[in-house]
Amino acid sequence: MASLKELAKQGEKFLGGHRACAGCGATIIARQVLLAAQYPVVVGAATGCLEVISTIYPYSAWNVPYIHNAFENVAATMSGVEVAYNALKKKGKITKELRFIAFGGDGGTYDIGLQSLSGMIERRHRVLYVCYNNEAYMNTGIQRSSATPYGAHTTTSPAGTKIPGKLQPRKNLTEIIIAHEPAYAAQATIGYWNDLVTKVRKALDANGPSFINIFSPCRLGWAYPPEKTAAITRLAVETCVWPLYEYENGKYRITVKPKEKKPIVEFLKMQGRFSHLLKLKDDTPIKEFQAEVDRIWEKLLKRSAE
Amino acid sequence: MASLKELAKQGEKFLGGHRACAGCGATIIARQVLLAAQYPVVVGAATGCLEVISTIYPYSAWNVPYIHNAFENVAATMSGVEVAYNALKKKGKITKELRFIAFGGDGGTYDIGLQSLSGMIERRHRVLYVCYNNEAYMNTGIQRSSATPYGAHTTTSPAGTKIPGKLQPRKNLTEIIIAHEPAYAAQATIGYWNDLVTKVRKALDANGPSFINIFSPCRLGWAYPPEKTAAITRLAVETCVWPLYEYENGKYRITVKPKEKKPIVEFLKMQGRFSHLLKLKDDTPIKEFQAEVDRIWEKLLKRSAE
Amino acid sequence: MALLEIRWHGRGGQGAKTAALLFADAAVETGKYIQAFPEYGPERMGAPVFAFNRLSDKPILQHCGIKSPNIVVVLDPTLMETIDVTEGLADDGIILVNTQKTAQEIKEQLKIKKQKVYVVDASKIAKDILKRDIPNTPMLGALIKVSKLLDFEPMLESVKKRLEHKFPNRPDVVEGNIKAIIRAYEEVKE
Amino acid sequence: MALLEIRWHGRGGQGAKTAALLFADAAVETGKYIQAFPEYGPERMGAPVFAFNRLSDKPILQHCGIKSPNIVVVLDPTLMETIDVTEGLADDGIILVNTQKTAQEIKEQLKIKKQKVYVVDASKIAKDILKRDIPNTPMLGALIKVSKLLDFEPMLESVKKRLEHKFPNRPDVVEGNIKAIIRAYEEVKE
Amino acid sequence: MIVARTGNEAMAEAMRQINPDVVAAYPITPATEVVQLFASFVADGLVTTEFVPAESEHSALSACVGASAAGARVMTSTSSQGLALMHEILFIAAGMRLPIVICLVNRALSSPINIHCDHSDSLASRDSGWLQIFTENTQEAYDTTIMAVKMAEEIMLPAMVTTDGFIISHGMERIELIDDKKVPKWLGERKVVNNLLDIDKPITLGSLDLQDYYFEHKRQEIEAMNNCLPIIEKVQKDFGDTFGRYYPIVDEYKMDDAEVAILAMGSTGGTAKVAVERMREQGKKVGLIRCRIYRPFPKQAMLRAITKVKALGIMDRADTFSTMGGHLYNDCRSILYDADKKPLIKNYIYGLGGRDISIEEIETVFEQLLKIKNTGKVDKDIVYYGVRGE
Amino acid sequence: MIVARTGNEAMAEAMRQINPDVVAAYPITPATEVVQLFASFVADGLVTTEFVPAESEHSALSACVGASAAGARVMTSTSSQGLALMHEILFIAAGMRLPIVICLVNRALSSPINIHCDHSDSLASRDSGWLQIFTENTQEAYDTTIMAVKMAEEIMLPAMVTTDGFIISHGMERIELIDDKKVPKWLGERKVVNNLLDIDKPITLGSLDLQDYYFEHKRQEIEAMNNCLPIIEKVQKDFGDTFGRYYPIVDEYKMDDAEVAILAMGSTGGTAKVAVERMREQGKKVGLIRCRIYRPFPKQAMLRAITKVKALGIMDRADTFSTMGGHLYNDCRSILYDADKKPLIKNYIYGLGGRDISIEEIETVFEQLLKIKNTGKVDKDIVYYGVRGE
Amino acid sequence: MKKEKKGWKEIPIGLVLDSGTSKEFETGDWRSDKPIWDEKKCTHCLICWIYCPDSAIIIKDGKVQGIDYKYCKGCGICAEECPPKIKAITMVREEK
Amino acid sequence: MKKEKKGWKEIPIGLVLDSGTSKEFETGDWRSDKPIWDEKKCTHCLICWIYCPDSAIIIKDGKVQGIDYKYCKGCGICAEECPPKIKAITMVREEK
Ligand SMILES: Cc1ncc(C[n+]2csc(CCOP(=O)(O)OP(=O)(O)O)c2C)c(N)n1
Ligand SMILES: Cc1ncc(C[n+]2csc(CCOP(=O)(O)OP(=O)(O)O)c2C)c(N)n1
Ligand code: SF4
Ligand code: SF4
Ligand code: SF4
Ligand code: SF4
Repeated sequence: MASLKELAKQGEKFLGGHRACAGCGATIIARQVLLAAQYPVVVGAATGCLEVISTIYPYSAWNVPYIHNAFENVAATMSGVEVAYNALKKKGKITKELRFIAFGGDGGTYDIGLQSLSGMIERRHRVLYVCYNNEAYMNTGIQRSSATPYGAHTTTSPAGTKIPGKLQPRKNLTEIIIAHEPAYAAQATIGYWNDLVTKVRKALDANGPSFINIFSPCRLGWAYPPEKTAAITRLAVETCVWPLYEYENGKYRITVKPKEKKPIVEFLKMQGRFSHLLKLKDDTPIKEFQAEVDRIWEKLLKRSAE
Repeated sequence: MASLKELAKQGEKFLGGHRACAGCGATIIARQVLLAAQYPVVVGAATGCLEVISTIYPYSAWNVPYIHNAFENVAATMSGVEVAYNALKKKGKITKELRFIAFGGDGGTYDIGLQSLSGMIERRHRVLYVCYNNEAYMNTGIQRSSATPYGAHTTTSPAGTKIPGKLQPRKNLTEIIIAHEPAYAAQATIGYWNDLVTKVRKALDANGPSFINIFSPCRLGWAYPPEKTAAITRLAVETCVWPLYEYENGKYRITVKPKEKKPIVEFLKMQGRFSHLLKLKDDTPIKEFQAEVDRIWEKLLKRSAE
Repeated sequence: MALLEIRWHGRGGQGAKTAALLFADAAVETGKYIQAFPEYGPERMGAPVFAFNRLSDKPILQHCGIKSPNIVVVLDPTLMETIDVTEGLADDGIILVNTQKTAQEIKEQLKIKKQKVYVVDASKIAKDILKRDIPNTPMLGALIKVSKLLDFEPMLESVKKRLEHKFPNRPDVVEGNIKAIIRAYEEVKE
Repeated sequence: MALLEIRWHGRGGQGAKTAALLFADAAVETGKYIQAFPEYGPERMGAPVFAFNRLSDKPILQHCGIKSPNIVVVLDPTLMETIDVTEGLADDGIILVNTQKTAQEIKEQLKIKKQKVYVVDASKIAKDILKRDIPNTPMLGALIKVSKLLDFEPMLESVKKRLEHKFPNRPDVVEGNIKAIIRAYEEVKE
Repeated sequence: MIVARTGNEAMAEAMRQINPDVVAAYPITPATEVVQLFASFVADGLVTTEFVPAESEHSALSACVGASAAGARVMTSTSSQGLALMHEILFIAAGMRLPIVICLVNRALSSPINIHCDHSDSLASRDSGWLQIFTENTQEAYDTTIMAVKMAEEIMLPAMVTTDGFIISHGMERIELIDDKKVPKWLGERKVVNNLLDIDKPITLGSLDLQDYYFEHKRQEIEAMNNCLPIIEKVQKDFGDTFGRYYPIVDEYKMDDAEVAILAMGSTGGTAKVAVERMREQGKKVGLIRCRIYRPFPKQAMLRAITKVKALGIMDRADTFSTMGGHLYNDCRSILYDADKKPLIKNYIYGLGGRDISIEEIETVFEQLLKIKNTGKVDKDIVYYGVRGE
Repeated sequence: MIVARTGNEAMAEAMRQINPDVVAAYPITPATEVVQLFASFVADGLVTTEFVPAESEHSALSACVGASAAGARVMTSTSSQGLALMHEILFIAAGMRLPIVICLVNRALSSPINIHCDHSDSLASRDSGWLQIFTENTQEAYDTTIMAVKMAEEIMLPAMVTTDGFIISHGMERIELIDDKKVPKWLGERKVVNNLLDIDKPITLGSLDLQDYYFEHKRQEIEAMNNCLPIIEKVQKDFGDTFGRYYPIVDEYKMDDAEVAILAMGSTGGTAKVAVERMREQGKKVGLIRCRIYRPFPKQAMLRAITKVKALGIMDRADTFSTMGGHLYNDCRSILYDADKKPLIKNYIYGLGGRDISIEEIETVFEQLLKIKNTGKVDKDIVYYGVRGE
Repeated sequence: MKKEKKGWKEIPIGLVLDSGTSKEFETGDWRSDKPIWDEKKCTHCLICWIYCPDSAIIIKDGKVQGIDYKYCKGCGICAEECPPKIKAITMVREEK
Repeated sequence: MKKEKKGWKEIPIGLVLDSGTSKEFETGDWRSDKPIWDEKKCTHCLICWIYCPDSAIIIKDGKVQGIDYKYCKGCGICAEECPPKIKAITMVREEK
């Protein structure tokens, strides 16, 4: 269990001066993940908010080696960086122990980057892939992704007079990745920094591909007051909208169990993206959303009991 | 339970005169799947053996509407066909009930076409995706795919003096798809035509995206005598190398349980692609393969017991 | 009327772009030719942003940026500390600032001699009437006044239309904004 | 020696391509310039296929297809029923067929007057010696004979080398193939 | 109806009025809004379109191919990296002769990644067999989007209509909209030649073509491109006759007595027209030529225009990375090869990655051209205009 | 060492001798063998390369970008649809100035899908900022693959070396191999300018470039392309001096006294040389020009060659789908614009999708050119040669 | 299998092709072994038919009529799969 | 934030950039609310630090030194997360 004092000892690896909205969750993730790393790391990022706000030429917020290639290929790009490292190490041109971390948003991971990630895991590259999951395409102005929850309003799944927000449930990427049998997989979020730090360290020590899906509030896309960024993630966990668990050599483990499971409405009502659902006379959308959450939570309890 | 007499009543939908190798499993799949369909179907195919051998201009073996676009996008292409059908139906330009089937090889499905398929399922297009899985890229001359089993020889995972065939286990695509929660998912193979036919009919009746992963012997890539094409699939099932099961509204069901589970060696020794493994003094590769098969089978038994 | 070029200074989220668009949109209905375009950047909430307008009686063909505006509108006075809002402003140009200060104080702060300065406490107006610090619509009123080339009544009408279209079932919001525009139109001073 | 062009007829899987490549590869070592290329199609096992060779003492520059070969080699006689193996064959050309029939019978079957026909039962040779019906290597021997422009000994040597390289720890296979080649070289007749 | 719209709004309005059967798309700056607005039309039931929020542009266009082959009227929108990711399927859509229409917002290609305007994205796919129409302003973008549907369907080739990223896509202008009902009426229904969904007469689309047929199929496609200009002109005339706005193949501005001229594409055309005015006020005989239809390349019309002047400044908002300068520059030199009147030509590569081009800078170009005309000498034939440190 | 090798074998041998740090690739006919053979070298421990069997070409090239940025010497191989799928990343690799080398086997682009040779695939990416070198035969493919590594690394731009699909890739020829040890020795180590793996001096690669810097970065890339021909010549000379085989920028055959000539790329060059011989035997003064270095386009060398004759037949194995004919045709007309000697030019679009081109057909072209020379008239300036029904 | 190939103006536009035309392409000559069907033994269970990759088992009113040698490539699956107790199909070498 | 921009011959080749240079870009002026840190109340638990999106909580030897207003955008997370019983950070409106 890491202590903040310990983490604070090392210098910052993700600096201020970036262009993120005030209170952006993605940047907190970048900081917490890099602070957790106990090895020197080389970072790759997919196109997306995190990349855009951190590397506007001639300014870079990254205090570690960083590469950006395109939107859909950070996993493939880091696969290449990792094998180059292996090759150069074999030839003695590099001696240090390095680790590799790929950052992608949910769009760059659940959708356009899924194949690249699937290939990276199947080929067993030793890279930690971090999906900072703000549940929509924020950089382009809040479009739906397959991580966008049922009913949420986005600009491509708008709450209109005929259609009440997104019609499909979230793609369960963490389960999809677990079906790939990576060396390590987990869900985390910033509100539980300690849980997050522990998972990052496990992932970097795992001898193979690892994946962490990190719930990442976006004050713009979710429409909530910026100071609530950390608080909102705790509600997501307490309502089981975002269960914290990990998968390691074939076993599931829930790392943070809410004392009492709150109804999702508590989570929804904090955010503008769901406000139309709460206004609807007909509460089936919310019921369906709740049912979906319960179903997945039940399954998780079962799996972790196995 | 369909009878062959019944199936034979309708005319052939996949004709002779195609250019497949004598005894090709993929073409048997095309026939069995189309014969099973109780609706008029529109077919799409990904680039690969099935497409190449069936549509060399000016000859087409397909006796149903057919479209080929590219290698990696048959799922997206058929998504488009399906929505066009919905749109035209809304406008009364089409009245008939049609169904849509996409055929892709394992390369076009597990690897380069995975994302396209994932998107099709996430958007809930009512298309049956059939992966005819011959466990390698055959059309281009037997290269490894992520469906290629551990230890198998292919031209890009050759059994060499330093490396004994493919080093990674099979990607478990069926589980990956199940994690997408399609309306219906299953594994099937030609040797159990009745099981296959039943699954195709369930899939076409399912109100949403469906997926069937069909084990497809390739006499060229697997190196076995052509007349064994059906027999070999039964061995795959009896050794649990290819379990026959289905997933429907949250439940797993094993559709064909082998009376006694045979050791995988019985399956391996029929095929040239594994011959080097049997020649090795060190039998760890085979042991690991067996362990992998057992692990997945155990999991399946557990899941289907849930 | 010759071509008039306007530059808006605001912060991401403050509605400088919205104001510029609304201004242009409304002006069209009064028979003018217009352009409205934001400064093109991936800037996020809080960051300094620009928006621009062109206004004319004749068709506007050019699509280049605006380097020397006739009018500069400052939505957020704190911007003046870090950004030279007078940059490129024509000698006979006008600066319109949302502030509690007097025009004179602003003149001194910006060290400008030739150009005219107009001030209005749009934030206060917004807070009074709309109960939120969104100075952009009030500033519209002030702008119409100082620009001297749009008839107030018709502009007000067409702004109203647009607000009604934007907030179909919020007459209160529409009313509030219109009130704010009128008050700013009246309160803006040199 | 002028340029010699050869066309091979076989079936997918029968090794027409392999034979053409092996032939060319071996000929290079004897100091010749060569080309070997398959007919380019996605054909599968069993389908009729072609392969081609060019052979010369001088560098070969052209990369076009071969339309009028000097020699045609038929690995599988059943092909003659569906395919015109004599197509484009020069009047002074040669046809070499793997068959039990006599050259005369083949002449009649193919209705050819001018060109020479050579026959050899390569399948039998293969089955006798290699215990499998793979007529391609034996046919090499026959081809060397009829083509009259390669010295047998050096060709045999370099073919052997290549087989040894291909089957490192199968001396039996190498021996068998060499035997088969020699026998075909001897048995081929007009 | 006179309104104020941004380029993206205008294209989205056109799509709403066209009410295509299928729209499959993926967001990308600066084209996102087109899709976004259209999605809201769907959500509000203003269109009956099936909207497919694809998981990538590659899949978006692949779905468009499937839908178009199935007989639907299909549109999409993208930009830059999105178009690049569609590259493979662009050629396939054209080869299958599917009249898909893309509302393309021009944006510079990575790398470096940049979200602003240049023409490298559409020009990098100029061989794909798509019609390419570059528009100057919001009105033209709106009108051309509607016309493109008709052109594509009659020619049986897909079409891209482009606007300059941000400059037009996010720039609000005064435009006139056509009545909602008139648009579908003018377009009529799509006539489907090969109907994939006709199960009574099953067809096979997209077969494997070997050496024996590929050339013949491509020859048909080439012929379609070679012969489609008259159809384009017909559609433009018909549009003008119906709605009162006429568009040329090549837009000539003050060219009748011009001694020197600038050739450009996209929004720069408008800026250059203002520069022409200013120069003319000083009595200088300058003109502007704007290439509107870029694919097919209008050889004759372009020759007619560019041979009117003694000195021609070709402004390319992209480079070919070939040592040969920009695209229009090479296209024009090529078609001029056997012309008897040959202007002196200078190539200005400008505005890459959204670098602004001002009226003054264009006036400077005119001054240089006048000098060239007088001296008869082109000092440097390819220059990079507006780059720092040149 | 004299051996017999197919084009794919030759390129794979070159890769084995180069022993790159990383190879990431994806199979595609007719390039598959290159990767296949290389994979067997890896399996047999003949190279120390890290081999990445990517799940698509897009990922293959993306991994190459990552590996090259990390300081590795990187190669891959692909063809046609594979290259098209890499399109987006091609521009990125060049923009990041990464010296990746692709062994490209030319194959026609879909649709229709076809596995045979034409040049549409590499030509469709000619703007991407990659060096493009078209080879005539197996020997040249082998030698050029080795040279390309050095060129790319010195120029800091990626390079494609192409062979004609099946014709060369699957055609066995007699070639001379260099001793294994000599190749790495001649190449030396890659000098890495920006080292991503240097954690003590962390750098940021691939940042977002807005209007204020994009043009400057692209200008650097353009400059690299504009100035790299001398480096290419230097490397070719150095290679010749070391290994005895010299290669030109533009390959001229019997051009000294030629009155008419054909300009072509790839394997057709060889076939045309034989045609030249036959014509010469009849006393006809014909010659061949083969464009070997296509990107950067060698303006000077090409001008020198093509202005030697009165009539020039430009044979393009691809079309631009622009109404303007083939690529070389337009490139040459463009560079000839201000030349004082101008040959009569006729464009022959031929061989699409692997349509064979015979010596006799090329002789016919020469006859037509001689007629053009004599009559001084070009009847039809763009013809589709060898298509049925023309 | 020779037939005159059409010119570019004659073939239909849009890369289209009538379905089922492979009937015109006979693959029977690929065969090196030939299935012989014994009508007397056959119980018409249709097992051979469901497994034939080349749709070469001719069926009429639910009964096997024989084998279509125009397409049969002689893979031998039918003989292999015909029930052990029946074995109504046997493979013989194509005589040359 | 004005600084002379380099010409194309002066900027490094290969789209490279030194890491950590965002320090030169001050985002403090984006702030409309300002966190005030009360040294006396602070227990140096560092909670505010781990949550600050702009790395604007200045730490030295494991102790909070104050807030770096050059970068702080005033999101208010620090004040929100500072333990209830402590609340050593309070947000005040930036006076204009
Ligand atoms: C091929 C391609 N398509 C689209 C884009 C435009 N684009 C850039 S970032 C982005 C969305 C990113 O969303 P996500 O991955 O969720 O990250 P976020 O912005 O939400 O942090 C899109 C659509 C692109 N750059 N490249
Ligand atoms: C983008 C692209 N990459 C590569 C290819 C080449 N290619 C065609 S089919 C194929 C392999 C197909 O393998 P699979 O999907 O397993 O089907 P199979 O051939 O085994 O039936 C490949 C690599 C292609 N056509 N397009
Ligand atoms: S939009 Fe959301 S994700 Fe992007 S910077 Fe702002 S808060 Fe962060
Ligand atoms: S290679 Fe395999 S899959 Fe392809 S046709 Fe032959 S048997 Fe069928
Ligand atoms: S959270 Fe509060 S108590 Fe803890 S360090 Fe920060 S200011 Fe001090
Ligand atoms: S207000 Fe936000 S940015 Fe400022 S110090 Fe607190 S947490 Fe950091």
